[in-house]
Amino acid sequence: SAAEAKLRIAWQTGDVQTILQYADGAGLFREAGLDYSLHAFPAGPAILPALAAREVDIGWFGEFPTITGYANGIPLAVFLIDQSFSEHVRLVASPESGIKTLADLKGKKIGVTFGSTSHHHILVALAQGGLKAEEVTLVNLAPAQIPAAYTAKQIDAAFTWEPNIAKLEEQGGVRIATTASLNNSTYGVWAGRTEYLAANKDEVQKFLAVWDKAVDRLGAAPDEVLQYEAKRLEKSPAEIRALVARQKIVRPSYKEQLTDAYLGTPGKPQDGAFVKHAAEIGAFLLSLERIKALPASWAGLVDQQPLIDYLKAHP
Amino acid sequence: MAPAPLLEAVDVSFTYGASTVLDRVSFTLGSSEVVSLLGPSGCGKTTLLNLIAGFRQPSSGRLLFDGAPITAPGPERAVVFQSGALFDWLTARQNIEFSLSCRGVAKAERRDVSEHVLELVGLKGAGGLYPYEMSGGMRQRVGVGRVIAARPRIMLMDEPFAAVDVQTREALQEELLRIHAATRCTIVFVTHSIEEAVFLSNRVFVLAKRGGTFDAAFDVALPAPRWDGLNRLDPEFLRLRERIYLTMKAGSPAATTGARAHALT
Amino acid sequence: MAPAPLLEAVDVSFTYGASTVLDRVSFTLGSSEVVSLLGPSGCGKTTLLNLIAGFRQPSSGRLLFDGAPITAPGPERAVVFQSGALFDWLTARQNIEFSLSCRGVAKAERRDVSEHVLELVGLKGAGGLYPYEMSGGMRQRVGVGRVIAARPRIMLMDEPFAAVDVQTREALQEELLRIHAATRCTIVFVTHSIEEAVFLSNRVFVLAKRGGTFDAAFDVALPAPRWDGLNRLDPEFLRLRERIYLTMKAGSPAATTGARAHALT
Amino acid sequence: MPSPRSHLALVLASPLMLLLAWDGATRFSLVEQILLPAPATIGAALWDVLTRGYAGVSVFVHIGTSLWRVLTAFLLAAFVGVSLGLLRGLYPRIDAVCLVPFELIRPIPPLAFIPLFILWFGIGEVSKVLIIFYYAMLVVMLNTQAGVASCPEDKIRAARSLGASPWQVFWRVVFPASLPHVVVGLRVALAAALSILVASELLGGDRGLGFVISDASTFFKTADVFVGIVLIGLIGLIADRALTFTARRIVHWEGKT
Amino acid sequence: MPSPRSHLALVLASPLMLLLAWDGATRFSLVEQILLPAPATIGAALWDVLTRGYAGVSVFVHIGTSLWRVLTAFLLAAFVGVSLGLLRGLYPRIDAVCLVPFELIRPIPPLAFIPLFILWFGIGEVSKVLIIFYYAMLVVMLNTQAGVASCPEDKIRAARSLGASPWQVFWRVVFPASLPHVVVGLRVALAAALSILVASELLGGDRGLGFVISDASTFFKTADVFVGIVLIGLIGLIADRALTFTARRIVHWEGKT
Ligand SMILES: Nc1ncnc2c1ncn2[C@@H]1O[C@H](COP(=O)(O)OP(=O)(O)OP(=O)(O)O)[C@@H](O)[C@H]1O
Ligand SMILES: Nc1ncnc2c1ncn2[C@@H]1O[C@H](COP(=O)(O)OP(=O)(O)OP(=O)(O)O)[C@@H](O)[C@H]1O
Ligand SMILES: [Mg+2]
Ligand SMILES: [Mg+2]
Repeated sequence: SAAEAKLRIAWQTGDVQTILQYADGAGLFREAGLDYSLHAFPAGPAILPALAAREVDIGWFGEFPTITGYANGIPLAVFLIDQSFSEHVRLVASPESGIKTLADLKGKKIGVTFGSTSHHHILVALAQGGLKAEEVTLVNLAPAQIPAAYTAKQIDAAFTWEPNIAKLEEQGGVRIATTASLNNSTYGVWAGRTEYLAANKDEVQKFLAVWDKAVDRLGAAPDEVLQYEAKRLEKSPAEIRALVARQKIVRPSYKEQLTDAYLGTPGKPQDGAFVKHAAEIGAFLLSLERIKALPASWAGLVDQQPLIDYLKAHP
Repeated sequence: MAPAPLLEAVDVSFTYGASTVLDRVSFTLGSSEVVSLLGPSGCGKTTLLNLIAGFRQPSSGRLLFDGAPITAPGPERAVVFQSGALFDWLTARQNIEFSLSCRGVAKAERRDVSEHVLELVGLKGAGGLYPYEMSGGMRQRVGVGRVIAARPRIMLMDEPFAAVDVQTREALQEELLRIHAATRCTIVFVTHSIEEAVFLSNRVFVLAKRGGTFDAAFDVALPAPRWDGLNRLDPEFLRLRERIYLTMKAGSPAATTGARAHALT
Repeated sequence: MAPAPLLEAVDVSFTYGASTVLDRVSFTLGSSEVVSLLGPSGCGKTTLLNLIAGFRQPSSGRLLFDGAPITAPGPERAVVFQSGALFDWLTARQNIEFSLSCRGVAKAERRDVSEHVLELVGLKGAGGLYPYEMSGGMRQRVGVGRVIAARPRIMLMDEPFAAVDVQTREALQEELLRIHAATRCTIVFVTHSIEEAVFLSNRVFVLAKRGGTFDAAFDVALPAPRWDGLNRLDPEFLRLRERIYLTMKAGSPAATTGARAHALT
Repeated sequence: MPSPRSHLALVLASPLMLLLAWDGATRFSLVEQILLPAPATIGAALWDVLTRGYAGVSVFVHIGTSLWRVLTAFLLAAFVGVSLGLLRGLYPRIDAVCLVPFELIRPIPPLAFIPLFILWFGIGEVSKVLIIFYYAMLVVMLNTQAGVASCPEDKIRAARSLGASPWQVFWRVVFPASLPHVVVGLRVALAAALSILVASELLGGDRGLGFVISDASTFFKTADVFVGIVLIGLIGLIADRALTFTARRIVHWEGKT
Repeated sequence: MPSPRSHLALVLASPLMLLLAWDGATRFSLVEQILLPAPATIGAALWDVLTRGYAGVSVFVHIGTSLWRVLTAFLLAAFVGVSLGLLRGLYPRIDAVCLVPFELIRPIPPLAFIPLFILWFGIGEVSKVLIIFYYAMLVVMLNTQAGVASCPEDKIRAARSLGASPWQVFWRVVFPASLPHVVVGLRVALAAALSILVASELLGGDRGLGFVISDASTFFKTADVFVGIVLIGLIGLIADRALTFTARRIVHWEGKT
């Protein structure tokens, strides 16, 4: 329509979005003179067609959909790592199942979401427990259905992420493994249409500035920041704080992001941990036949330019 | 010998909303009587049959069959509908066999009966046709055949021969009298043909145009069996026909009381 | 003066699958003629009307209206259906006004016409009833009124008075003749009443039972206007009635050729 | 026929009995609350949602948004579905042309269209209304076409020989004759329109009862899922009763001929 | 009436024309491939899925699994729906009792029931079949009930006065008289059953065409989404034609009275 905003931001209602809710709710974007609009989606995969159809410009994702979208031909690039989770994704087992270690998973029914990071996690976990995939029963369930299936005693354990995994723990589920304990990694990232990122540098820079400021504020006055998301999720600030704490979130600074620990040093994204992680996930997806062929290069999944520009302007 | 009373109507009235269709109609019907109803279009003949059939309840008054009030339709009172009301999904033969198959009569026997009835109503060879493949008069005859096959104690026939040609009509009338002689069932016959009424009935009721009362009743004292004995040009027959014609033309409401008081037994 | 030919049937045949309903029927109909069709039930009268109306096409032969083949129904050929075919969602009045409102006639004028027609068919005061609130005979009269109001060039009437009482029937017959005298429209009239056929028509066609051919045709040479001049007991009238009755009873197939050769003009 | 009074009593008694049975079952711990929250729990959640909104938005905004989508789609579907259905019923050629495309689309799950509709029609109202529209329209069309087939041929013939133009035959005869079928089509379509509200509101956005249900189930808030269910159910019940009530007045002749 | 031959030609021509238009549009870059893959792309994807399966499982397993679920649910729905519909149509008391509960459930989105069905009936076949069943059953029931209402009163009266028991009136008169409506109900329900296959297969599992579609859309494999759509569409088309063909032979009298 005629009145379309210059920056159309997609976000996920099914995930915890503390910074975004604060930046929007407290008017940070507006103060920065950003002409923006927010577009809610139930989950990451739903944002992909919207990006492809140029209905939105940037979006918040777990790294999985960005990898599948990129591999399946959507011209998108990750330009900012919002967070790296170490305990966001967890394997929780019911006490009655008798599962205490990864090796105990043998012969059990485990709920995972096929082709998602949790599927990747469980395969890593099985390998570490010395098990083959055939030795357990993996039950494909959407994250939202996992608490119900667990409650109805349809599964012995489940590997999934917040907020659903917490429902299992609330019911007495026992934590068996996490991203960190498996030495795996998983991220929340901002990705945008490559075409947009190249043509609308101003908007992207304003966005990065606001984001930087909001993340700072979270450290300084957590309750002030968290109140917005608490309201949306209808939880008390304390509950939200507890949730955020369970996720064990690491938010790398913009400077840190342009190192090999994250998006790679300028001009060398292929050496960054993120691209390496993407390549590994890509191989995994290929083995599952969720992507037909690997892209020529995974480096194209990352666009370092916005951060390079930002750091140049804000040394 | 007077036939035993089978149907008794005492001050039967029927109204649709505000309009009175039948107004305190009373009569008695002996078993194995043949009674015809004559009357102007819209005077309530079909409505009266509906009440006797048990499709509707009188708004007031009593209507007794065999001494008990009529509350629902039943196989002892079968109806030939003015509208046909054939089962569109059944062939002529299946329509005729309907009552038999409801009673669980064996297939071979059913077949015998329907074969016979089809011949009787002049539809030999048309047993396999569906209602929509038949002409108006053929449909009507299936409706008649359906009731004949059911062998009810009382047949309620609503203008059953209205859509058939003179020859077929006369043949059907004679068949009906033969069936009546054989089964001694009671027949209430609605028609617009005075000749038909006189030919078939031992009593003829004439309904009045408005108010739905009985205008007059006539005893028919012609020799039986009529189907071969009586010439339709018999002077007594012609005289009665003329009398009824004139009564109806006059539409004299004065006759009403007489009719109500009238009782054959 | 011989009326100009309006309808021409040349060797018209019609079959349903394997069964031949009409077999090489030929006749010519002058404009403003009244012709009656008589014939046993199921002989093909309704089928013939359907062909003239344009509802179906002949399997072979030519059927011309005003010199042109009949390919579709049209307002110049209106039909009174044996089955009624009233519009259930319209009142008696609205049914009668249907053709007028299709032509876009103004409401007030429509109302005048329907008021007049309702009275004509004896349904004054019943204009507001829906078909399911009417008796069988009332419905039939609405069907007649609907066609009268349409003022077609040819009226195709399929047993239009079969379900009404003698008085109403005679009145309707006389009204029909009056309308005919006023409009000079052509009428093809199907009936099972020989008396009615003779009373109304200037020619009577008799169809044969099987094979769907014309059995015989009779010219009716009675004085006009018949609606008040002619006594239904006129000896000429009675003699013709009797002749037709006997012809039909005999069902002589020998007469066929004669009928086919017959032409009034 | 029961009297109107005893009829109403039965109508009201049956849901009450179910409610009591449900309440009893939860009260005497025949089922766990987590499997089936007690009516009181759902009532409390309903009250909470009614007074405080859901996800920071007033419930009336959710209801209004959804109603707007459903009504727009339904009205469009009714109009297009009836028109197409009549045309298909009357003209075999039009029917032949429509047959394969529509019959191919009819069984396709609306959920399958979600990514495609986002691609084609975006994430705004157009997509959301369209996905309800196509589904409801196909139902109305099918029923209307069946209605045409049920129209006695003699009535069409009568109309034509009384001088009705094809257009007049269409609207004055075939349409009223097929109304009994059309009404069923509309009733099925109305409920169907509501029943794909959740799918429709998966097309992006954070407004509407469909969003409430899917969001609540994402966060495993079973009581709130029930709140959404109850609200949609009630809206559907009321709408259906209104439709049926109106239809009965219009199609008064049904079954009486 | 076009001849059967030209009818068939039209039936086949219309999807072919659409296919050509679609192909042309992609060939001349009127739409981007990412929005609408060319027919050839989808054809290749279809071939790939047919020969190599989807997600490591033969496509015939996916099809068979889905068909089994849909057919079981549909047959159950047909039987229960017709029986209940006839009962509701004939007995006002039964209708009154059923009214509110069923009308409350009818508009509820099947997606809303997913968490509840998992809680109540687990993640096995029972859940998946039940969710299709309830939805399809309600459609059949509604149409059947409307069919009863359309049955001319005189026919029921005729049957009763010819000695038919209530049961015989039920099955020999009311049922055949309502068949035209029942058939529409079955057609709508059959497509509806297929159309909630995706929702049904969200109830856990990695088999079935519904799973293929939701999985492909999760991974933005648009061509594979189309493959799922085309397969369900074809199944629906064939099933509907078979149903209609049979029904026309059974309900031969329709519209002719
Ligand atoms: N759809 C059809 N399929 C097969 N045969 C049919 C069909 N319609 C009519 N017929 C046959 O055509 C013949 C003529 O029927 P038609 O209705 O023309 O008779 P009719 O002369 O009008 O009889 P009636 O006086 O009883 O109305 C009948 O024998 C009938 O069985
Ligand atoms: N459902 C109805 N609602 C209102 N009035 C009705 C209804 N059914 C019939 N009537 C009226 O009842 C009266 C009697 O109808 P009925 O069918 O008994 O007449 P009839 O004597 O059989 O006439 P016919 O000889 O024309 O068949 C008519 O005036 C009619 O208008
Ligand atoms: Mg009557
Ligand atoms: Mg006829």
